[in-house]
Order: sequence, then C-alpha cells, then structure tokens
Amino acid sequence: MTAKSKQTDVLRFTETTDLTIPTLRILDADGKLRKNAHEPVIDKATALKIYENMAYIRVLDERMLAAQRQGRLSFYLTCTGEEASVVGSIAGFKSHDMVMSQYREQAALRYRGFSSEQFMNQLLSNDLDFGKGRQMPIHYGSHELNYMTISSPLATQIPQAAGYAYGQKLAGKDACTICYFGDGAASEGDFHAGLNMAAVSNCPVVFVVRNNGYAISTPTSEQFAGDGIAPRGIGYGISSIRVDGNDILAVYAASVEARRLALQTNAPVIIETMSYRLGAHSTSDDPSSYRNADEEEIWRQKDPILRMKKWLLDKGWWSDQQDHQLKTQYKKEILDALKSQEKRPSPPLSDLITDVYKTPPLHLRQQYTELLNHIAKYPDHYLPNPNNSGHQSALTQVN
Amino acid sequence: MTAKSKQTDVLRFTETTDLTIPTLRILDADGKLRKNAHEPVIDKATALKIYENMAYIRVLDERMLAAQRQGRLSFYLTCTGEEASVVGSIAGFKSHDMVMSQYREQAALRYRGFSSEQFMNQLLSNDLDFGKGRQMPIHYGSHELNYMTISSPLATQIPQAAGYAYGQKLAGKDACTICYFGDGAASEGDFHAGLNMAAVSNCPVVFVVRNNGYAISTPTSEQFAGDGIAPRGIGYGISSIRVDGNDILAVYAASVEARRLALQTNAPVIIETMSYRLGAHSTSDDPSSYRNADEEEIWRQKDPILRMKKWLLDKGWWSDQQDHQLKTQYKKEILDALKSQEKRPSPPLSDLITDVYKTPPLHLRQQYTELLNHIAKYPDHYLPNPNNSGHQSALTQVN
Amino acid sequence: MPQINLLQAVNSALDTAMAHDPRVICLGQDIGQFGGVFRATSKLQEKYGKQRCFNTPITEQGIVGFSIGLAAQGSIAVAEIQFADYIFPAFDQIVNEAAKFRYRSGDQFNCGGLTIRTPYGGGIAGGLYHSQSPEAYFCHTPGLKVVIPSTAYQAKGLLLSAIRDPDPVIFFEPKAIYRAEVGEVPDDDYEIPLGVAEVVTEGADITLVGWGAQMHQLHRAAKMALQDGISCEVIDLRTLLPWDLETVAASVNKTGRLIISHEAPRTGGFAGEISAAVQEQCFLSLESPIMRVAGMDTPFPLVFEKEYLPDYLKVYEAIKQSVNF
Amino acid sequence: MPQINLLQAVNSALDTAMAHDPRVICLGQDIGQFGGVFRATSKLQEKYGKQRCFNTPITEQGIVGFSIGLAAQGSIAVAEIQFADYIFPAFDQIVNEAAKFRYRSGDQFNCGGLTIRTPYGGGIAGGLYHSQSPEAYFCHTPGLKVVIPSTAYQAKGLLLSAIRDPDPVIFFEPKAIYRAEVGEVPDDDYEIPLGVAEVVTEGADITLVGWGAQMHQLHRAAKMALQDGISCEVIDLRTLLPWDLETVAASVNKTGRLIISHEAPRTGGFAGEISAAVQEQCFLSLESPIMRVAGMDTPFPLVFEKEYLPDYLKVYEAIKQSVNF
Ligand SMILES: Cc1ncc(C[n+]2csc(CCOP(=O)(O)OP(=O)(O)O)c2C)c(N)n1
Ligand SMILES: Cc1ncc(C[n+]2csc(CCOP(=O)(O)OP(=O)(O)O)c2C)c(N)n1
Ligand SMILES: [Mg+2]
Ligand SMILES: [Mg+2]
Repeated sequence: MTAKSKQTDVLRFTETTDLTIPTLRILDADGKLRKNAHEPVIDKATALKIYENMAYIRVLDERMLAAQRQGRLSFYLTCTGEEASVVGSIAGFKSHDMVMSQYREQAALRYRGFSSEQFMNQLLSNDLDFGKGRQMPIHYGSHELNYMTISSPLATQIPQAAGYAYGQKLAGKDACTICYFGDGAASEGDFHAGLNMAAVSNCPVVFVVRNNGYAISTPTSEQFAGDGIAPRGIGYGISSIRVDGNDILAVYAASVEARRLALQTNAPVIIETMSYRLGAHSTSDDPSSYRNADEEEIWRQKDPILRMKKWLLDKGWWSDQQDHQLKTQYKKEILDALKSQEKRPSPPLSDLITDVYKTPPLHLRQQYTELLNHIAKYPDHYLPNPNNSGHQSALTQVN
Repeated sequence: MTAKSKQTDVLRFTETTDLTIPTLRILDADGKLRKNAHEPVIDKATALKIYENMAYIRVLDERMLAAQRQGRLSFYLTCTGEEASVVGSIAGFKSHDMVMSQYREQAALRYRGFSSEQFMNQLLSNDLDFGKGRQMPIHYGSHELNYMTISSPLATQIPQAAGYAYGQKLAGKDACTICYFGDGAASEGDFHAGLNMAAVSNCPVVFVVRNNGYAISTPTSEQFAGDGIAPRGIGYGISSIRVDGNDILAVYAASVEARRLALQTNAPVIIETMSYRLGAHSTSDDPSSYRNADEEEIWRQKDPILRMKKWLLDKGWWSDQQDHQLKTQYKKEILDALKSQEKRPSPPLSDLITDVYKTPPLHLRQQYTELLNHIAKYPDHYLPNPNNSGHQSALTQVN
Repeated sequence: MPQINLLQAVNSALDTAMAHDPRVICLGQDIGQFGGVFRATSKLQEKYGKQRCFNTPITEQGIVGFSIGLAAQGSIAVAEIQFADYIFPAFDQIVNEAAKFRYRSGDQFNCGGLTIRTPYGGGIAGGLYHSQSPEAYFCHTPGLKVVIPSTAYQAKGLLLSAIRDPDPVIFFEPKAIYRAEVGEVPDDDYEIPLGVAEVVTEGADITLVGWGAQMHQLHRAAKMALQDGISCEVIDLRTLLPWDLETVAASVNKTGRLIISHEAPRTGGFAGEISAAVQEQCFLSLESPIMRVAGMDTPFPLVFEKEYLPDYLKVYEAIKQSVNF
Repeated sequence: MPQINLLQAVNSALDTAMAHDPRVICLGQDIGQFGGVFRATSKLQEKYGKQRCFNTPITEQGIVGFSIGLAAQGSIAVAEIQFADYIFPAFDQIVNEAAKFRYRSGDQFNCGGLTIRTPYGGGIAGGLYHSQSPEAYFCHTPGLKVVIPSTAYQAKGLLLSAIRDPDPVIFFEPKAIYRAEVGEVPDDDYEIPLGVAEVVTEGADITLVGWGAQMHQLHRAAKMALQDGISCEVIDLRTLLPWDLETVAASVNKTGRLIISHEAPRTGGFAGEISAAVQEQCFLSLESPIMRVAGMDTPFPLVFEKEYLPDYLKVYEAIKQSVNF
C-alpha cells in the first residue's frame, strides 16, 4: 500500500546499521566550540539563567540527598549528570508550553520558577504542598507553571502529552507540549501508543528522551537491542534528533529548533539526549551492586555543568567568584527553606477525601465521618505529627 | 551511551525518508520472473502444494461467505487477496514451528493439514470443534498442527510468540515461532512489547505483518504516519524485509531466509507483506461506505493466485484443466463437509464449566448443578438445537 | 416526541453535545467516516469535521491516554472503545491515571472532561470476546463514575450528563438491546442526574435490582411473579459508581427481600457489593437471604450463552425461592 | 529449622523450584544481577544463569505476554511485577489472555505454568503508587487463581504450590511485612494446598477473616477483644480465588458473626463477595450484620496512610459493634 517503497529484485534484509543517527555535539569536552559547529543564538541572560538553574539543581540534589540520609525526607531522587539534558531542553520552550515529565526533571520545574519553599512543601508533604501531601516526595506539579503533576506509573504521560498537544492545537493556542521520559520508560506500550498517535494525529508535542544508560539496575543493553530511541521515531514518521546530553548548547539548539518544527508543522518531534545517571536511581538504590565505579568515573569527567561553565568563562560571561557565591547562596536558600518548611503542619485531615471527585459523594462523606468518630476514640494513635519527619518509609530500601 | 552513534556538528533532524525499505518482488504482474530476480529454490511438489492451498482457501472463503448469507454460519471472514502472503510465508517454515496468528490466516492452517471437516466443526460450533463451541467462528486452533488457538484481542499473541520462541530455544528444539498480525494490530502496545522483548532476549520468532491497507474501515493513512511497519523493526534492532504480498515467490523466498536467519542468529525477523484486503473486513462489514470500488478493482487485477498460476503454467507444472478440476473438487469437498458437519450436535453442556481450570473447582461444580436443576424445570427453553444454525448473531451487524 | 432506539439515542446525545459545545471531541476506532462498527457516531464526522470526530489507531491504551490529555487540556473527550472486551489494554490509563488524576495533583489538574463509551454485554452470540460485562472492575476504582442505561431515553439523558460531568465516566452501552430497545426520546437537550437510581416499578414483596439489558429480564420476571401474586419492586441502578444505596435500602426495608442480577460472573461481581452494603444497612428488615442471579464463573461461552446468562426464568425462580424462604 | 523472613522465604521457594525443575524461569524488571528491588530473586541469576533468570525491559504487558507464551510452550514462568500498582498495563494479558487460554482452546493449549508474583499493600509510606491492593480485580476473573501469604512459612509453601499449579496464579506478597514477618521455614521442598483457608485461632463469638499483612491487625484486634471476654475465630483465607467458603461458613455458623478486613477500598473489594456469599449460606445463623473493615474509597494517600488503613483498632471497634449489635 505504501507508495514510497521502491521495488527491488534483491532479497536483502534491512538491518539496524542501515540507519544510524548521529549525535549532535557543539561544545567539546573543554567547553570550546567544535570546529564546524554553529553556536546557537543565545543571549547572555538566557545562558546565565540556564547555568544558574543547573547549578541550583546540583545543590538541591546534594542537600536533599543529605536531608534524606538524616531522616528529614523519606525519599529523594537526583538529576545529577543530566542537568544539561533537562535545562537545555526546557530553555528552548516558552513558559506557556505544557511540561509533562517523568520524575527526574526537577530542573525544568525550577527553570519555570518553582521556589525552594515549593520544593520543600512537596518533599515534606506539608500543608502548602500543591499535591496536598498525597504523593511521595518528588511528585511535583504546578498548574501556574504549566507543569503537570508527576505520576509514578512510567510512560503514561506519553499518550497524554499527545492528547494535550492536540487540544492546544484545536484551541488555537500558540503552544506545544514537551514530554520527558527515560530509556526504560520507552519500553512501555504507552510509548508506542503515544508516539504513533502523536504522529498520525498531527500533535505539536516534543518528546525528550533522556537516555541515561540505566533503568534502575537495568542497563540499556538489557532494555533494547536497537540503537537507542531516536531510530524508533523514524518508524513513526517523526523527525528525530540525537544530541550529546552533556552538551548544553547541543541540547538547547535542538530544542529551539524542535519547538519551531513542532508548531510549524503541527507534528511531533523527538530529541534523544545521550547522558548518564551519575547517582543512584533513588535514595532506595545502591548502584554498586550492578555497575562499576570506573564507568561512573568516566562520566563524572563529562560533567555538563562544568562544561558549560568553561564556555561561560571563555565568553567572559561568568567568573569563578560568581560561581562560588552562587553556590553558597543556593545552599543557604535551600537549607533555610528546608528548615522553615519542615516546621509546617500536615495538610488537614479532610484532604483525605476531597478531590477523589470534584464533589465528595455521600459514601465518602460518611466514611470520613466514621473515621472522625473513630479517631476521637484514639486521638493519640492517629494524625501525623506536625513534624513530618515521622513519615519514614520502608521505601528507603526499595524504589 | 550508544557507541554506534557518530558525532556530528550539524543540527539536522533525521526524517522518515532517511530510511526507505524497498519491496522485494520476484514475479512481475504476469507471473514472469523479473529481470534481475533470482527464482528461489522450490520443487514442483512444494509449488503445487502452495498453489493448491491458495486455491482451496479461495473456494472455502467463497463458499463460507455464501453459507453465512444463507444463515448457516453466524459469522465469517475471508483472506481474499492475501492468500500469497499467508501461504507463501507458512510454506517457508517447518511443520514443527509454532504458528501464532491473528484471524485472517486460515490458509496457514490449511497448509498444515486442517481438513474441511475440521474447518466446519469450528465454524459450526459442533461437538467435534476442538474449541468445544466456545468461541465465535474463525477462532481455529490445532494442537496437533502446532497452530495456536486464535483469540480475538488484537496483538496479544505478539509478546506471547516471543516467549514461546524463547521457550523453544531453551528447550533446544530446532524450531521457531511464526507470528502473524495486521497493520492495525501493529498499533497496539503489545506489538511494541513483543518486538522489543523478542529482540533483546534473542527469540527465534518470525513476525509476518500483513499490511493490507485497512483495519476494518480505517486506512493505513489513519493508522500511522510512518512508512508501514518494516521500518519499525530497525528501531528494535530486528532484521526486516518488505515484500510484495501478492508475489508468492517473493513471500516464499523471504520466509525461507527469515526462518534460517531466526534460527541461526537466535533473533527475531520481520517480514512485511504488502497486499490488500479485497473483501469486507468480515461478514459484519460493508466496505462500500469507506472506500471506493475503483481502488478494489486495481487490486483485484493483482490477484496473487492468478499470478502464481501463470508462473506455474509457464513452467509447465500446471494446466487449465487441472485448475478447473481442482476447484470443482474443492467446492464439492467443502460443501459436503458443510452438509455433514452441520448435522452434528452441539458439544455437551458439561463443557460449559470444564477447562476454566484444569479441574473444575467446587463453586463451578455447584453452579453447574444449579443450572441442571434449573434447566430441568424449563427443558424446552434451554439447550441448543441439534442444528446449530439457531445460533444467529447480532454480530452480523458488527465486527 | 420521536420514537428512536437506544443506539440512535446515543448518537443523538453525541450530536447534541457536539453541537452545544465546540470543546466536545469524539475519537475511537472506526468512528469517523464509517460511524463506528455499531454506527453510534454516524454522521458526526460529516457534521463536525475530522478534527472533532476521528479514527484512532488500534490502541486502547493510546485512545484513553490521549483522551486524558485532551481532557486535562480543557477539551471534553468522548472516547469509544469498540467493545468493552477490549477495554483492558486501557486499564492502567483508566484505573491508575484517569481515576487518580485530580486527587494526586491536589486538584491542580483534572481529566473530568473524559467519558469512555463502550458497548458491553452478551446476547449476541459473541462468545468470549464480544460479550463481557466488566463493570465491576471499574466500580472498585475510586475516582471513576460508572453509568449504564437501559432505555433509549436514559441513554441520551445519562450520556449527556456523563459527558458534562466534572469527573471521568465510563459509560457502558448494552449492545444486545441497541436496536430492540425503542422509546420516546426528546430531540432537545436534557440530562438525567448521575448517582440516582430509578424505581421503575413499585412493589411490596421483594426488591429486584439491576442495570442495562438485565432490566428487561427483571421486568419480565416481575410480571411472571405477579401472576403468582408476588409484587416486585424493580429498581434500575443506572449509575453503579457512586451508587444509590439509599434508594435500594429504603426499598429493601419496605419489602424485606432483595435479588440483584447481572450478566458478569458471580464471584467478585458488583452484586456482591450491593448485597454486602444492603445487608449492613437493612439487617433487621431482611426476611430471606439477599440473592444474586448472575453469569456463571467461566469465560463467556458461545454455544451455551443462553444457559450461561441470568435470564428472566432464573430471576423468577430466585424470586420464588426468596419469597418461600 | 532456620528462622527467616517472608522475603527470604519467597527467595527460598524460587530457589527450590528452580533447583528441582529446569523448566522454571524467572523474569522481571531488575530481577537479574540486582536480585529485584526487594531482593526476592537474590542470587538466582548467579545460580541458574542468565537464560533462566533475567531482566526484562519495562513493559508489564510484555512481561506477562512473554510469560504466557513461555508457559504455553511448556516452561514454567515466574514473572515478577515490581509493584502490584504496576500490574495494570498487563491487565489485558492477564484477564483476557491468561485467564481464558485453556478454556478458549478447548484445553488444547494452556498457560498453567504461569505464576505472577508481585509485592502489594500499604504501610510503607508509598502513597498512591506503591501501596495498592488490587486483588479484587483478579478475583472477578474466572480462570485465575489468587494467592496471598501472611507468614514466611506460608510464603514458601504457597509459592511452591502456585508455581506448580496447573492454572495461572497471581501471587501477591505483602511487602509491608517482607522483613518484619519472621518464622521457621524448612529448607526443604514443601507445598501448602491452594484453595484452603487456615483457621489460625479458634474462637466462639465472632469470626474474623483476612489475608496478607492484614492478618496481623486481626490477630492484634482479637487479642484486645479477648481482654473484653470476646473470643474471636481468626481465619486466614490464603487463597482468594477459588476461596474456601466452606471453612468460613462453618465458622460463621458456629460464631454467628463475621468481620472481613482488607486494605483495598471498601466499594467493590473482595470483602463484599465474602459477605454476600456467607450471608447466602448462613442467613439464619447470623446474629449481627456482617461487617467490612477496609480501606477508604479514595486513592491510597501518603500523609494519612495510618488513618486510611484498616488497622487493629478499627477491627477491634468493629468487633465490639458486632457483638453489641
Ligand atoms: C509502569 C511502571 N513500571 C515500573 C515502575 C518502577 N520503576 C520506577 S523508575 C523505573 C526505571 C525507569 O528508568 P528510565 O525510564 O530509564 O528513567 P531513569 O530512572 O533512568 O531516569 C522503574 C522500573 C514504574 N514506576 N512504573
Ligand atoms: C484489542 C482489540 N481492539 C479492537 C478489536 C476490534 N477489531 C477486530 S479486527 C480489527 C481490525 C484489525 O485490523 P488489522 O490488524 O489491519 O487486520 P486485518 O483485519 O486487516 O487483517 C479491529 C479493530 C479487537 N479485536 N481487539
Ligand atoms: Mg534511564
Ligand atoms: Mg489490515
């Protein structure tokens, strides 16, 4: 049925090697422009905003990891090593574009303006958590910032992002959706469903696949036999690009162009960022049992933040002193926020039954009344401590 | 993380057109060998067996369509136009290879030796139906012939076929699995799951995708935006080939080679057969409301059976007289079988509760006893007529 | 008022919804030009264009996921699943995503604009995969609403309510009576409130509860029982989640007896929930055990469909058994 | 006999099964070298090789579909779903395929060699997606068996039975007590029959029925009640499908009272089925309404997990209510 296919007399199987997708790289390991590479148009303010965001997230991740070890948080998950993949991409979009992410993209949320207090509110499940203390730490979301609340089931956001983008198109908004996911999530059926539907129904959505080499303990070699994720896009009829995920300029340039393409052609675009999950999967994980330290070390040398810093220093847009100041300031900001927000109370008990439906139906109101009566009999036994650190999790041992 | 990918300085999206998979064609429209094409090694007996099977299925489909119109069957579904895709492929395999099919591959079952009576038993849900009258017509299966019982949910057999093949490999059988499905079924999440798992766990399974242009009323242009199914294989790291599905030699040659490759490399292979569903989707469907007759006519001209017949005549392996005789004989064989098998009774009522579990548990035995007691009160109201044509289906109006 | 069948009533509801609100979008397999395998979406693409009524690829998880996204964006998505038997690939999107979307976000986001329509039930010689009644799975899922009409009038009014309801709704259409069930249906827009059962026939001796095509079996059994002098109160649940326990309990407190009937297999079916809840509320009023007349605990069979299904004769026998307890 | 915990007992069962039968294959996310996120498959890859114990891609529908095929071929497939909350993408493969495989083929083919293991339940501050108890969905599915252990001893014996059972089994592991639940477990091979409940404590006044981690709440509540002079008969269902109605009914006929408890949301939960069925069998013996102590009808919350869950205090209050009815 396809008119595109030419006839051949030769019995030959097409192999994976018949399609290789190159990796875009603009900055070399030392933060210098590569020989034939074009520096993307980027003004100083944007460049610094990007850098500052990456630096912020590195500090946040370090501090929260420590806080988790101290028992002040039940769970945490870092973006370490992948900051350029996330910040470089989100910077290519507009603030009215919708973000539908997996869970390792806190840098994108920060880029949109999420405050340290807001991070803490969610991580601590306090009364100011937008999610009303219902989800585990790191399941952020912000309506104001067009950042869809994260859900744990992997890849479910992929077909949803296609639908969201279709709605944006129909509503005539000059906006698209940016959908993040990982190399592991791309194995789910929802990946296939979402990409195919996005392509065939012409949805302006940009899929950013963070190929970071691992899904918990599973290396990509046990996740798929193909050459990463980008070649799959070709099968769906989607324009696809692979970039060095540790090269901020490559990610940024591809993202700006991807957004333009998505909106101009009303079609999905794939960006595969090649990087590495430098830390553990989460605070529940210990990678030493499934990968060796040498491998980690190689990637530690490719730190995307350092690489960008070198470029900024070269450009004269940044100094070591500024750098030091910034990090100190972030550290203080974050620790202050942690301290202040962990004193806040839990959300009200009534939040247990709201938002299941827009209006709580009778049976839920009855169950709530019964609960109140029951708690009244054992007031000491129930209700969270005002100090949320009571919420320690057996998940510290798992995912 | 992928070592295969080269670095590039140039921001360029890879497009669908960067990978085009040609269509293998060996016979031209007149059944002549194409100029540079190699005729696959095929002996006369095999060639005739293939041809006879295609002819048989054409007659079966015509007769059963008529029988359905007469109300003797509740439902039927033809393979018309796609006989070469199915017979050409199955002929490339061994009888101990497992077949896991969709529902339009009755020709493969016949090739394995399913008798006219056995077809009728299933279509009529009589006491000799291997499926014990439980599934709708066309849901064949034969343990003896290594033909997995068909199930209606689309694409579910795809990951199952991968697992089946993995089991064959582990058990050290010199056997593979052949898995059929359609262009529409390839949109299901199970397609993605099955192909990816087959590739990454090295399963000797050959996927034969019948790209026949439609999924019920939905043309492939509304099913996907890419260039058919074969290019998707490249994304999974699977050797893939596209063939003219109306060219018996192309399908056969590709299939023989695919089997060899699958078993030799312990890896999946994809064959996409390009053809056309000449008839309605099923007896519940009327294509005139969604496609025009001209399109059908173009494809009717490409009849794969006729094309093979010309080649056989040219080779001196077949004559028009033999052809006529064969069709008359098949017609009689099939109508005789219909007549004799429709006189047979339904399966015993006890089959209602067997095989839910290997041994019926207590609650099912109790429910059965209750049913018997109930039926005893209203003996005229229950139990199928000995003549199964009573089972008329509102599905005649639907799928 | 015109007499139309249940299928036409569904079509009329979709037409009405699309005409009144440009945000309403219909999507599903073969629902475009073809109008769906049952023709429930007949002419909608012609009227409202390909953007608002379109064919999807064959991926139920994709259809529902896409529709959740659409609804989250602000559209009103009405997704068709071709047969309820094929809703299971979408189970995760429905149960883990749609049902929990508002809750998990603290009401920052919701997909209340989502309605999933799907033909369900037996009686059409469809065997294992064109006959199932999977409503109980969804009734165990907080965050969803589950609605099932039994008449043409209900079909239009309930579907319009479902489409406009601020929560995700699964709307099961009893396909066995798509054409057989005919009644007066206003051309106009009207809604029937969700969550409210309908006492279709008042009675004194025993309460019969059901939904969908099963209502016709209940009515027929009630008529037979009346010949024996047994007066049945027949209740059509209409909404299964959240369901109208008050109406059912009030009836059982009056009659002292209850039979619930559904096509789905007995074990784990929704009759169990109704029985348990009514027993909790009406313990002292009950004069005989609450009974369930349901499908058998097997996959849905083909040749023995008639024997398998809970028909009016089985309900009638249960009525006698309950009354003579 | 060594004292090991429930998790180690699971590991021991898998080890035993793999050692005794080369056809046993374990697969799932991160179960290979890593040994699973809970370490239930620890050392199995090392012992039995990558072919027989391997990581899969992240696709639950693929894992189950692949395992069905494996089982149909003659292998014995033991698939791990990392958390029960993530079993839903596999729902179609489980409910439409595995459950109906033997039936639809007229016993020509079967996938009885399939066992799906998955950690389930709350109590670990896991919120919506690391806490669910989805057993009721599967209990409404003829063709499946559903098994849930509550002790280390049970875990090994039931899992070995499940793996060798000729029907597909879903084996839910109560992860909250993976490590807390410690007991004597034989090193040897042994099986505990499926479909048979265990009367753990005999009693006279009221019957308490539960499974999994909830058993500990029941035992604790029973102890409190005993202080008040109420003697509870505590029954561990162990197999939920097919479940042992006889044992439960015999108990209720003796005690006249019944409480069923589970973590899953109340509406549509499996307690409804038990309540309905027992009520049908024991109507005249019942001295008070059968009660259900269950999770609330919301998604599983994080901060209010303790309030949400049906704990021993809620069970204890229900016991008093039932006895004082
Ligand atoms: C449907 C589903 N299955 C399994 C999990 C458990 N899980 C959480 S994260 C994860 C790995 C995901 O890997 P990847 O997509 O590569 O993202 P990364 O962690 O590398 O950023 C798994 C298996 C889940 N959350 N959802
Ligand atoms: C999971 C599922 N969804 C929907 C259907 C209904 N259905 C039956 S056949 C069919 C079309 C399949 O098209 P294709 O795979 O191209 O096969 P063809 O009929 O063209 O041979 C559909 C949608 C189904 N059987 N299973
Ligand atoms: Mg990853
Ligand atoms: Mg097709």
